[in-house]
Amino acid sequence: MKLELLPWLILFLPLLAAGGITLFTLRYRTVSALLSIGAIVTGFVLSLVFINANGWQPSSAESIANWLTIGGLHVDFGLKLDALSLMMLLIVTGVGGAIHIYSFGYMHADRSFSRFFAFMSLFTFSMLGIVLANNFIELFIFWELVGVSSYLLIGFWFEKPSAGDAAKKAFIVNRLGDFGFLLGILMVWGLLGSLNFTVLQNKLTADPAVLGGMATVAALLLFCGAVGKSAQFPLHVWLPDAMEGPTPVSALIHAATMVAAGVYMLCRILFLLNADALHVIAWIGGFTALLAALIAVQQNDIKRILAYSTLSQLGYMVMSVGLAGPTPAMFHLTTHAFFKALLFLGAGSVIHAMHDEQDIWKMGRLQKKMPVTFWTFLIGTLALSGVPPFSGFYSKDSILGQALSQGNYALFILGAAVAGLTAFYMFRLFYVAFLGKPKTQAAEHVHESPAVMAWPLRVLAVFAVIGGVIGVSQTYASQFSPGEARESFGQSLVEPLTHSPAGVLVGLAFIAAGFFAARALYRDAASDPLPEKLGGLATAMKHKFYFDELYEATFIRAHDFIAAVMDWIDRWLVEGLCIGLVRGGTDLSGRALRLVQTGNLQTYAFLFVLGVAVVMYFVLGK
Amino acid sequence: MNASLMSLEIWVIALGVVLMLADFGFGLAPERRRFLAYLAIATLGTLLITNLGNYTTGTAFNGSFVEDTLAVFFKRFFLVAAMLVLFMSVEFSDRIAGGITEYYSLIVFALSGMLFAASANDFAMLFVSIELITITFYVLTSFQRGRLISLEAGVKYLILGALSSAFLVFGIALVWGTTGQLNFNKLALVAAQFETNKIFLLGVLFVLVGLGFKIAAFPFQIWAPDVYQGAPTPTTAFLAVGSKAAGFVLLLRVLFTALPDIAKHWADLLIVISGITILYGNLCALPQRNLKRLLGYSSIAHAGYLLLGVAALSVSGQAALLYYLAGYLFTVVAAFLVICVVMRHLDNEDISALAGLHQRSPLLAVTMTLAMVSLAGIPPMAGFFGKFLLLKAVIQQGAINHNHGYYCLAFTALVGVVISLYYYFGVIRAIYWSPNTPDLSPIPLSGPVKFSVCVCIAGMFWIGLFPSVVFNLATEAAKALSL
Amino acid sequence: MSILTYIFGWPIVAALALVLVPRNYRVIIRAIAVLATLISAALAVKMFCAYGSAPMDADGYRFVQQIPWVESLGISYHVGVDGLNVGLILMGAIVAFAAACCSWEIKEREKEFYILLLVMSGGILGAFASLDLFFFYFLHELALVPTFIMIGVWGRGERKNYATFQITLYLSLGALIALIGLLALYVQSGANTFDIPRLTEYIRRHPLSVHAQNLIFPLLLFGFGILVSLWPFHSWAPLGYGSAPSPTSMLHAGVLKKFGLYGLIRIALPLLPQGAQGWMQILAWLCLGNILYIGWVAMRQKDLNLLIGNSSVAHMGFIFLGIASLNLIGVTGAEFIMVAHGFLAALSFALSGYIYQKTGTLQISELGGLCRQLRFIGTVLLMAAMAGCGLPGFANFVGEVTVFFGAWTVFPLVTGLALWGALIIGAVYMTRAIRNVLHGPLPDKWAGLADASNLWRKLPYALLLASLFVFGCFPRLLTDKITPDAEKIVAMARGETVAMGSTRLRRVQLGVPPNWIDTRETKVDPINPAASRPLTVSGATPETTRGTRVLHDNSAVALANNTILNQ
Amino acid sequence: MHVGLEHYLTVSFLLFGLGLLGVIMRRNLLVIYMSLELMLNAANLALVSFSRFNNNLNGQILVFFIITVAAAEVAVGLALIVALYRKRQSAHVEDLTSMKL
Amino acid sequence: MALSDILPDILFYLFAALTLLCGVLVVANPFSRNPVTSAMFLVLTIISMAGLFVLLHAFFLAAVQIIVYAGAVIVLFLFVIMLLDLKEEQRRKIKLFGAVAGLVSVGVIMIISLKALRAARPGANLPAPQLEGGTNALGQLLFTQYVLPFEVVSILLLVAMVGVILLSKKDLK
Repeated sequence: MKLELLPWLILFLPLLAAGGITLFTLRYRTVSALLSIGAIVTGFVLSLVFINANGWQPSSAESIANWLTIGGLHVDFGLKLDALSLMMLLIVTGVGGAIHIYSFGYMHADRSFSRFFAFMSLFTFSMLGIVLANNFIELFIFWELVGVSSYLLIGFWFEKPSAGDAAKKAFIVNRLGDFGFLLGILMVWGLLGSLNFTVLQNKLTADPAVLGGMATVAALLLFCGAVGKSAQFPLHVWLPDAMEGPTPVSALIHAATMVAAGVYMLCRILFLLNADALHVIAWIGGFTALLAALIAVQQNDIKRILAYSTLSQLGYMVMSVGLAGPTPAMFHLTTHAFFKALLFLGAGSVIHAMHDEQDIWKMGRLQKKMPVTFWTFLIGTLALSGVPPFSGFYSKDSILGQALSQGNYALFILGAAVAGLTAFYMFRLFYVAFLGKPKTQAAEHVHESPAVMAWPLRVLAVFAVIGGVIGVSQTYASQFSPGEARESFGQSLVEPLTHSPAGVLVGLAFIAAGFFAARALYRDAASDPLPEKLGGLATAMKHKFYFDELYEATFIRAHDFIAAVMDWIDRWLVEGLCIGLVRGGTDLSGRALRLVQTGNLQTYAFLFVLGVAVVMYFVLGK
Repeated sequence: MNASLMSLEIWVIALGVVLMLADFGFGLAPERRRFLAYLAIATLGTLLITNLGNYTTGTAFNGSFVEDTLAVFFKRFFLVAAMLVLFMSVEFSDRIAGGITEYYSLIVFALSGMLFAASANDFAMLFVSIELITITFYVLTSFQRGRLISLEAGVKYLILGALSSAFLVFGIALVWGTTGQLNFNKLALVAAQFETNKIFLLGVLFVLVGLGFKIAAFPFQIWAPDVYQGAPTPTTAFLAVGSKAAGFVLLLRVLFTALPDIAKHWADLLIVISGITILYGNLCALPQRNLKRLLGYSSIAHAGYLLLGVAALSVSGQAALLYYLAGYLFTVVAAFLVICVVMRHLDNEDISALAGLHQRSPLLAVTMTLAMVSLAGIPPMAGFFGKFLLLKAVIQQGAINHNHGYYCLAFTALVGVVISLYYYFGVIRAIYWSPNTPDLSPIPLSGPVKFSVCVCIAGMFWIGLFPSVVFNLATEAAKALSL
Repeated sequence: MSILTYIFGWPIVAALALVLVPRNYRVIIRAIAVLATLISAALAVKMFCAYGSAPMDADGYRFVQQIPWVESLGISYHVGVDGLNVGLILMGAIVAFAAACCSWEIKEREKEFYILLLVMSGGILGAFASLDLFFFYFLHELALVPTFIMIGVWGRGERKNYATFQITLYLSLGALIALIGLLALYVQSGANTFDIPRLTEYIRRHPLSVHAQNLIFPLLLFGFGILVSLWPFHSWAPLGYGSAPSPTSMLHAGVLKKFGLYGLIRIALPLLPQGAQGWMQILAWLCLGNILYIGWVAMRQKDLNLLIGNSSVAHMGFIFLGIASLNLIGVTGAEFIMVAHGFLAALSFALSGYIYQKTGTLQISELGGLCRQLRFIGTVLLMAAMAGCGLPGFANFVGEVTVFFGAWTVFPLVTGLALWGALIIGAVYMTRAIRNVLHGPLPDKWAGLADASNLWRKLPYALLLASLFVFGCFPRLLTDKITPDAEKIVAMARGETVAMGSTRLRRVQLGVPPNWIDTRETKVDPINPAASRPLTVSGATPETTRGTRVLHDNSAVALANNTILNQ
Repeated sequence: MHVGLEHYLTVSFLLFGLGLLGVIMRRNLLVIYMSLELMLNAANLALVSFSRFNNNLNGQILVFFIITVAAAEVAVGLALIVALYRKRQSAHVEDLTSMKL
Repeated sequence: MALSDILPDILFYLFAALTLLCGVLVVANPFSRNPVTSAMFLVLTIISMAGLFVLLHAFFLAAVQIIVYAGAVIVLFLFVIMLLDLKEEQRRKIKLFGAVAGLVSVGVIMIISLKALRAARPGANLPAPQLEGGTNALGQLLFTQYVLPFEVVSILLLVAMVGVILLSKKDLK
């Protein structure tokens, strides 16, 4: 049973790669890249081997080493192996591996090539850690590591001020979420005395009321972590700015890692979330989905559109979790990983070809010159829009179905409307960037990307097509609702229709509406016609509903103001007044006291006698 | 009569007379006169080893002269101090226009006065020994009569000294008049009856005024800065060490041998005086730029620290006082030695004259630094363990008596130490990192100076690092007080 | 002779030896200093590794040596280690070595500098090793004074003089207040001994009166607190560190400052339990002053050194919080941060020193984009900053999280606010600093900066960083040593009556009551545990109830029979 | 009322007070010095009267010593004042303030 | 009451008044600020005090008082005054504050002392005085019990002598 070692190997291979690159191979670009790619691809292969050998629910569910024990605080470093984590393992290593390979081509000209791969491997390691963590502290450790890896990667081109700022913003906003997360962890530990998921689950199963009145608070605090990491409203602002990193990084962040972590974590700790908390979570998710979709409609940067679409899709997933549907959520997370990675890499390919031009209004008519990119991007668009039979259709529909089955019609309608909006902005992007007339000189002279970039696109495109019907959903279901019958391939192909035909129909109607609207508006447009039609709303959408400005004016301003006040107090009251008073007072009293040393003998004699008089008065005078 | 107990004093007086007559008899050339000083030092050293190495305790002259561990402790102290001061005087001799041999002999006579003070056990001896010291110091202070400030210092010391003598004498008169006893031991037996007799208490108070003047305790400290500044440097050193120690030994005898009961009642007075003395000395020193004057203020502060040991009213307090004095001896003499050498051609003795000393003479720079560090009470120098013991004694007393005054006193001492760090470090700063150093010529050091400086450094380290010996001696000495 | 004597004796001996070396033999001076600290660091590592297997004396200390010094007062030279100081000594020795290596930036009066540096190193290591109150204090003072002189002579910046005097007076005040407290403790106990084990044993049997405890504890708290820059007595710290030469800052902020905390844990908590009770609430709120207030102040700093100095002050807040929580987890966490912060502070100041040495400024506005030119230094600085905002993988994270867990059960509100300081404010000022110093475009004037080129130059940074990593990744190396002794301290501090007869017996009693243990085995062990190399040989002695858990090979295929606490 | 010890002591105290007053009020060094002599004499008077009324001769011995010491002190003091006068051409205390603060 | 009974009292009051009056005139002569005047009144004070000594039967000390003090010390004073050719003390502006403060502090000392005297009443319950301060008795004491202070005083005189020579030598070698 040497296979027990495999999860550890899968987890630590990327770390070894990162460490090795940093310490030894910074100068050898290709070696570095191969180390990094090798680590993740090996991880993928080993994951497959492991799953093949042990199935989705290995008999030994945890593999543990004690990391820290202090009295009642017991922290393990353990791996949790179940369908949820193993599937995520595959996604992270698989999709991540494709992105790694793609990066080899994309980043080839960069001077810090080795450093890039070191960071990528670190990022992969951190994400794998989140996936495999079996307790809260371990999860939090990797949670933080993901944060810092994203910080490093977003700020990869640190000489660009905007990149530095974006990295900083991502880090701090994530930290805001982590603040709540850690508080939640503390609260759960305080109430239940353990950090291990299995132990916690057993306790809660044994006594569901053990959390008492704090249940909702604790659940929502934990959710804060997901809000930060998965960029849910109101902490969604960092994700679009994270575009400042190289495009493969965006692909990694948006598709397989980081943002997925929040949803994954919610599914992992689902047993801790009570009904009230879930309700809040569902609405936050739904609202984020709608908000992001609206903003995406008016963005012109190709990566930003994709970024907001990610936000929107993450909203779906969170909403699904909130609707007590972890299976649809994870299902959508998986398919989304495929097509969003595809889309980002495709966008990267375009940007690469366009010499770092990201404005869609400067592209156009790319299908001839970049066929692979064009077709794969189209597949990604269709999948994201939820067009059957692409993978996105199945996953999105399962979420809408979940809403219906929970009887939450408001969220159902909201979800369907967002699906329509998704179709609208994606086809807007597609029409403007890939079809129509070339809008600039650069767009006329593009070339297809090299094979090392094209092949990951092709592979991902295949999964974007078939991702919905290869049993992903069933695998998750085996985790969250064990005992359900496994479906055959044919059943899963038509599963949405059999399960909730109404949902499918409404959803498809919205999607069609979105597509035709986009087609009507943007098929031949040279500039965006929408702002004139929508007026102020379009401006608001373009400016992301002014969230950045709002935070700038409140949170950041408040902190800077408090900091200024504190600094003033420190400088003038503590340092200046208190210390100054003591210092000045001492000095002054010294100067005053020695004034009696007039040098005049008579004064001295007088003071002498005065001293005697005073002493006499106190000793004998009473 | 057990006059053999007094052999040390007799030898010292003889030495003084010999020194005085030697110059007449042989008409030594000026540059040879320093050999007289070396002779004196050698004699004193021999006496220190032979006479005090193996002493017998006892009393003589109807108990007016006592040779006990306390007396021996102080006699050793005074001998070492006098030897170091004599070294310093040799270094200083070119600045004393007339009668350097007389200067040496006066130091030896002052020493004899201190030795008598160490053994004084009745008020008559107390009075005459204190007067012998004081009158010698009038002369020693104004010895540089070419310098106005030396004379001015002499006059100030004279008038205020005479004033304090008048109080002392009047006090002795009242104490004797009410009790009929001059001998300390006999007084101790009857003093308890007079606890409420106001005339008696007035007398005690006046005696304390006289002694307070000698140790420069507040409010009788006013003379110290002027006299320290004006007097020739060796005199100042001797004044700071010897005269102060003589004041303390007499104070200890009066308070704890003669009047232990009264002392207990006056704990609060002692606490207040000690605290104010510490604060006054340290605060006034803060803006001071003249180095000798600075040490004058600092010596006031140190009188305050020493008074902690008196105020503690316990054997451990008195032992701490003695221990502290021992460390203080080497420290202060070291500081004045450096001043004496460095300020050779300077009249103002400003701290800035130390600028660049670390380049001009690393040895002197290190000496001064160590002296300041020790005065500030920082390990591993002598001052640290001394202050440690003093504070311990005070806190101990506070714990025993539940008198919060002791805790306040400890805090006052603490504040004083912190304040003092400022000016002590100011001196060190002047040595090591003065912005402008006009004079960088190396300072030549004579062998004896090097020797005495090294002795001082060794003393500071020895007492600081291996306190057992001195501390045990001090404890033994302190125990003699209450026997 | 105990190994501890050598650890702190070498630097002192080397300092004395340096006195005799002529000042123009610069290389020899440097070599002696570096060698002495290297030996002492190596010995400290050896001591740390051998800790588990070293024999314990009756009081639970190892490597003990005792020589009477002033017997009538009960003062003796007594050194020894237990879990509370073993990490500190290791950290101190390593930092001292790193500081000696970093002293290449000193160009003038090298001899004096190295003498002072060695005295400081020896003094502080000795203070940590000392089990006698007098030497504990004495050696700390001995180490403190060189700090002042070093700042005064080799310091920088226009406020150097002010900073020197402020730090001198402030710290002396703190030290003296603590001294009064210690003396009062000695006097009130009536044990007539300065020996810490004797005193502890005595006081455990004859506790001080509540009145005395109430009198002494604040003295120790604020005396030591001033030494550790407890808010609002902090203002010496940023200024002093900002002006000090970097080896001094490294040693002081890293090592010397921990003295006060160590004193609080070692002396104040166990010996004055009732005095401590009332103050813990106040201390918890004061520590917020460090964490939040100083955090905010740090956000406003325009000088890198001041920023690091402020952040170092802010970090002290977590330690105080751990102490204030007065439970095993909190105190262990506090001890852990003490070690971790030692490495971190030393590293940060070493780096800022490098930058200052190369650029001549630490004004954040003047710097920028340095990561491009200073690859190594920039990377390490980035890591240090990340460690400073509590990134996992670095030792600080372990300590801070542990403290939060410890404090949560006692002061949930304070913990929550402290979390805000740790996670948000720390992140804000650290990332801002990185953004402005390392990121962004490189100004032309810094285009010629030279990175730390050879291995020798890189060594101190790498060493400190590696230490942070090692303890961050394998915290049990330290916690297993700390916990048994922290348990004793906490038990005394909470006034729990425990049989103290034998440490070993006690650990069984206090260890883990059986009902805490969920013996569910979650993992079958496929590898023969005996065959795998144990990573630590620390406190997990076989006879403890927790003996079944042994941390295995660091290839992370750690497999162990697990015990899960579900208290 | 018969003249007793208190009367003599009263005179002694008053004389002491007069001396004190002289020391702190007069500016001429010589007069100050004379006032000091008054104070010493006050002590002598106290001693002698105590001696008489206590039937104890020791006090008179003390007086003997005091007179001797006072004479010596006067000699030294006057020499000093003369030396100072030569240097400063003044015996006024207010002119002796070259050292202060 | 016989004259022999009250004569000592009358003489006491006479001498006491004379002593104090002359003392006042030494310290604060309203008519003259000349040090010579002060010195002359000091002589008178000392002589009248010698009278008090006689009343106290301290005949030897009375003689010493006159010989040493009036004869030697005051003459020394006068010599110095003449030598220095001191002018009458200039009437510098009296600092009112200083004067008042001085008076007050001396007043406090006096009041406390005199109050203490009245409270203590040291003269009460004493046996009748019989002591005769004769030369013989004094000499006995001085050369037996007090020989040590006596010798110390001799050194003191030696020191004073040397000191005076050193301080007043004309030329500085």
